[in-house]
Amino acid sequence: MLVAATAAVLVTMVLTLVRAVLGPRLYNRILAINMFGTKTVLFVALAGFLADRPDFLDIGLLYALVNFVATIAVLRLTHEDDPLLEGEREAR
Amino acid sequence: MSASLLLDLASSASLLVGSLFVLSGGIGLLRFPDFYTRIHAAGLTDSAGAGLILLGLLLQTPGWETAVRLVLIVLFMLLTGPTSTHVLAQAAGRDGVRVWRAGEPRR
Amino acid sequence: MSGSLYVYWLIFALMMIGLYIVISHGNLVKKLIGLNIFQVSVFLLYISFGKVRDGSAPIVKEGIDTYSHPLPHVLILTAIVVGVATTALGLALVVRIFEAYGSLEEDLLHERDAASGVDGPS
Amino acid sequence: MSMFVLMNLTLFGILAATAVTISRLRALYEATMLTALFSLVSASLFVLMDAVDVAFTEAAVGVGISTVLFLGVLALTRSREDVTPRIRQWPARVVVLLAGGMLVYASQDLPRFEGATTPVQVHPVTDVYLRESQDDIGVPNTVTSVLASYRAHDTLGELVVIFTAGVAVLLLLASSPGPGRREEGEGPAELVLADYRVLRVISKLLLPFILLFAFYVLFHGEYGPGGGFQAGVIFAAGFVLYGLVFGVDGARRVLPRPLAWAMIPLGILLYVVLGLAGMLLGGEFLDFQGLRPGDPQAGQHLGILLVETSVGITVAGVMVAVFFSFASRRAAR
Repeated sequence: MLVAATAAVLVTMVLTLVRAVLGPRLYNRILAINMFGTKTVLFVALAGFLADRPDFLDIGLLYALVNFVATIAVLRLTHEDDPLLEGEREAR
Repeated sequence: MSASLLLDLASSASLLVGSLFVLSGGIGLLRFPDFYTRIHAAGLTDSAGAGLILLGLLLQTPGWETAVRLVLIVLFMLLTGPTSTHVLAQAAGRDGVRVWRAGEPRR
Repeated sequence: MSGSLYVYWLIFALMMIGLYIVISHGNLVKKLIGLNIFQVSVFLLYISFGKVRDGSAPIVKEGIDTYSHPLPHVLILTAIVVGVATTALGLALVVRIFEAYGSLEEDLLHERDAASGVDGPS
Repeated sequence: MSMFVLMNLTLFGILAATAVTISRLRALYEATMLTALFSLVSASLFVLMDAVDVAFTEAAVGVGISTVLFLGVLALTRSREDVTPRIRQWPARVVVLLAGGMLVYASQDLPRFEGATTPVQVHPVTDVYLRESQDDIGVPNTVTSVLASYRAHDTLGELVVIFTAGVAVLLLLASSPGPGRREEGEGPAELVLADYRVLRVISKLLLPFILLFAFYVLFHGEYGPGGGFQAGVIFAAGFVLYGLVFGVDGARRVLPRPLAWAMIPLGILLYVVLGLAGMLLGGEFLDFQGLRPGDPQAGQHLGILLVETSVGITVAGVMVAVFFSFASRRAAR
């Protein structure tokens, strides 16, 4: 069952990546990458159990943390008024 | 029917359902028509899918150290996941991303 | 497949994509992103040398005999942090260049240099 | 094909697709975010290849720090790239194909992947690091013992590089005020995120736990993945999060700038003093056996812990100071 779950997580990673590549535009990509981050947390946890060494879950905790930091950073720093982005908003 | 067998069964079931949630969330993220509907899909995998998979792992942990970490991960995700989707949706709203209505082309 | 090299080829492909971004793009930030990709692929190459079949992470535990080699891990661990410090240096230079020139496109920078009589690098 | 190979291939495929997309995207915010994704996937690959410590570092650095710095620079400069002219693309493609072909040709001489008899694995030093270290030092995480004891000189050198790069960034960004340094308490950056109440509450709630996690990573590095480098970066990431939500001035109230700057040389000084202490107690430079007379193992433990602590102090200082100096600069537009 572990294998099945890992496979599901990997497939979802690919699907999420497709959304991140297709976009369109910033917010869809942020959403996709945020979701990709949680999938890597799951993948690392599952990989630890698959390798019979589940004592490395600290990594999963760290991934969850930095994923949050990155999402907040994107939101915060892309909010600066960028005349070019403004132009794009008009064109949307 | 022993306790360990019961645990194994519960763990497998939880993993299976969690995987289905994760997969459906991935498909939803790909297929839904606009940003706000996709947030729904992402929220689904992040809470239900991840929670169930981690619960499934929790049911087959060998020692308490691993169990504590799993619980911490779940708690952390429960705190940060909704926060980031909430902030994302609000930021998108402020930035003028419009809600999709039936009949419009996908975005 | 005991004698396989496929991992190295995949890593080389990643490296080359990074190199391509560095060479072909004129934007300085994009060049740094490409450099980052190249750097991570080099890290992957080093780590792949340390991996051994059926090995386990080199944290010694009762009942486990085969471990992957710890030395590449040590080298790369420090290299990652050094890498981000040098990337920060590059980014600081980018900020100063933008403040001085108002642009980050390599070609434009050369033009400005030529126009003001400063010798750019060819 | 085993499961390991399949997982490897999938992750490498994701990496390649991401890299190609990055190369094609002209919007640099998006490209930067995909770089964060790239870094997460490569960290997962490190986990698969048993390099848990490296995965720890890569995730913390690549996503937590590097992405934030890139985004900060984009906020200060332009976030859109010009179209790459065709005339630049073709020569680059030729060069890349030639170089790649050469590498693939040369790879025939490389030892096979995962081989147990490769030069790396049969070198005598392998046995020292993996087996003898358990008697000499007694630290289960061999990465930590190699990093902080066997190769402590090397680590000192790396720390000096980080120190130098950090000081150079501070000189570049802090010395000359530039066209627009932000006055305290003013500026466009104070606007948006502080308005989100949920985010504010959650971030304030999380900060102590993140810092606690950093200390845990520092002290647990002997038994699990972690150590000074990772702890320093996590510590910095906590402050980056705080600074992002409450503004640079808010973060400065928690960790004043002189303190962050003082941490940079402090760690290196501690490291060198520790090395000299080893010499005074009758050993070589950075020899920890004599730190606890009569008990070389305890001496090694103490030495490793102090090395990790000093590494953590310098790394955290550099990262926080660098972030502050990027964040307190105002866009020149």
